[in-house]
Amino acid sequence: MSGDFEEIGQSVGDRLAAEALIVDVGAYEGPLDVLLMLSRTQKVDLRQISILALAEQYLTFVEQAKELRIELAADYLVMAAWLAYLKSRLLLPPDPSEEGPSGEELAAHLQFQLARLEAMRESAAKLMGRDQKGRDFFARGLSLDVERVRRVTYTATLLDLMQAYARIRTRDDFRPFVFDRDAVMSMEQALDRLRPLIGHMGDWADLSSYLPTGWGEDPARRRAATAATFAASLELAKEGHIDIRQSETFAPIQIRRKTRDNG
Amino acid sequence: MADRDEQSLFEAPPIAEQERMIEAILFATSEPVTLQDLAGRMPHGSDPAEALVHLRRRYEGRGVQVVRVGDAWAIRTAADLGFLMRKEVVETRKLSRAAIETLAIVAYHQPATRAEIEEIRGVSVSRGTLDQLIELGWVKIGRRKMSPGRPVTFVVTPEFLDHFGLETARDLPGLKELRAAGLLDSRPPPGLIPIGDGDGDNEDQPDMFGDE
Amino acid sequence: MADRDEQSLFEAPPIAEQERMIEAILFATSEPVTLQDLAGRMPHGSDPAEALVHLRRRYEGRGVQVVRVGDAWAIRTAADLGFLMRKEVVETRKLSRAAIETLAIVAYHQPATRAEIEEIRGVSVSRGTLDQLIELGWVKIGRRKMSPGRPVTFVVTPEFLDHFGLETARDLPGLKELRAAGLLDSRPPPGLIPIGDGDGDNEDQPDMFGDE
Repeated sequence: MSGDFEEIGQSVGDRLAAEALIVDVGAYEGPLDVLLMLSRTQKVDLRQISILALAEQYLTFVEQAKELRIELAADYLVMAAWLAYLKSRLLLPPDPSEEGPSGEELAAHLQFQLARLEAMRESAAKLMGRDQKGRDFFARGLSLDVERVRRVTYTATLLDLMQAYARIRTRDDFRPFVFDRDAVMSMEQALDRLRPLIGHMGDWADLSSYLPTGWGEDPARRRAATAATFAASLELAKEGHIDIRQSETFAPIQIRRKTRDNG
Repeated sequence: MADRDEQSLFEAPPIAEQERMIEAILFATSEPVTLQDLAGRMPHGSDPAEALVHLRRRYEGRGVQVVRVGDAWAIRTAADLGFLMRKEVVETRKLSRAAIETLAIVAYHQPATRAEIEEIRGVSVSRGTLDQLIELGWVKIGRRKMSPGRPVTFVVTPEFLDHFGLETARDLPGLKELRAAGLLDSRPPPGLIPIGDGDGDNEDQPDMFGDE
Repeated sequence: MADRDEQSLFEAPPIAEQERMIEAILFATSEPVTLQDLAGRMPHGSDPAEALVHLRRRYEGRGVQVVRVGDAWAIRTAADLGFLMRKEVVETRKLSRAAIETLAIVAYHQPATRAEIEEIRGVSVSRGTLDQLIELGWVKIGRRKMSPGRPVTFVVTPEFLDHFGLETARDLPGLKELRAAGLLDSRPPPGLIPIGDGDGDNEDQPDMFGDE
């Protein structure tokens, strides 16, 4: 009877211990997390904790996991090996010939690690417990974006000015020998000519019909006027005043005033 | 309403507290909020209309205002501070070649008529070019010329002198100096009187500045 | 600036007016605005820092507050009125325990390397965890550490401060106590010195117990 009782008592104790320890390995964030959980059962300051007892608890935890055929990740086993080693260092009298840190130093560091991890956990909880933007306090709902105003300033240096003047004067001196300006029409001239005509433009009409009078006969003058008028019409199209089209390559180019609805 | 009486059992927050609530709601909401909406969000028994009167008064003369938008309410920037919501982006561009040449001609030959500028440049001067220079404050319209048609003339402004670091337009270097500075092609033009032969290059200038 | 002196000739607006201006600017945006930005948008000679002191006081106890976020300023609703704003709440993804702990470690230990985070947690940090925090805009990559391998470090952002209502990273809850307790020290594990070259930065060594 008494034997039975004892047996039952033990098995209940074991079961309780197992339930307390092996909740679900997947819920732990690594061996340090398990150690932290186990250390809470000692109910003392983490700096005062008995590392020896903790190592014992951890090794039991690993043993039980094995019995229950729970596959533990390698780092849990590495920790178990290390704790077993630490346990022996703590139990045996120090070997003066052995190099490296003493068992006490290693144990102290583990205490520090546990205390640090717990401190971070508490801090994380405090942080998340703070008032948070978008939950407890709010930013402006209507964000007026700053309107960006573009202002263009033009610059020129005295050198630019002098170079420009020099360019003009040099050109002047060369002019009688370089150009026959009679057959040259500038785009600006063509623009000046076309602009006032826009208002009178009707439907599609050939570009050639907009050539200035007196420029159509002589081939050189006609070429210059056509080129200038074409360039000017491109400029006007770019400015959105006219439409321009050509039905196929080399077909006559046609222009018309841009209709207002899409401009 | 059926639940009127029930609601009146709850004590409404003090009006100052209601004011705070409306302040927070109007601030955090992206759309203007109607009185009905306000009432729906505030504790039972609140009187948003009255609280709004207080809130509105509190913001009188402040940098933002509580304004009515249709039948809803919103917080908006005070009209006189709209300029703070604009950020000026200054973009610097070089003057176009036509503009700088026109400017140079005005500077060297002032007072210069449009016809004179065109004659010197060898091409017509678009209205936009002169307008731009006038807008920049570097060129202004001078006296009309005493010649047929009495055309207007263009002259450079004190701002022009200031920008280019000149005391007077007469300080502009002459052709001889331009050539010495390597700005003029030193190649003598074929068959032509070389430019800058001593003092002959500025002959048409002094009188132009003289009659100012 | 060359025109500094010239500008100081203009009188800065009265402080009450500057206060209005800051009020308008801060009300207009959901993002914190830096002092520098404020100064840049206000008339020359303005003293936004002083005007802010006044403005902040003015909003004490109101439904919205003038809060400091790092070196920037913003207006936020008072935290006790959050219940009114249920409509405005944006449901955020719940952070994993790993993410929350990693965030805390970065905040309290910054600049923190990945190895340091792993050492403190005792497990390796999955890539997704840091990515998630970076994506939220709460963590960013800081300067590389001057230690072997020059590992990158992680730091918290102004957005983190803004989100948790912190003026500076120094205002993290319990920071002083943790520091006094030595819990923020970077203490290398004894006996592991040869691996980490003495600085505890044994990256790619998440298992710091492994070698003994």
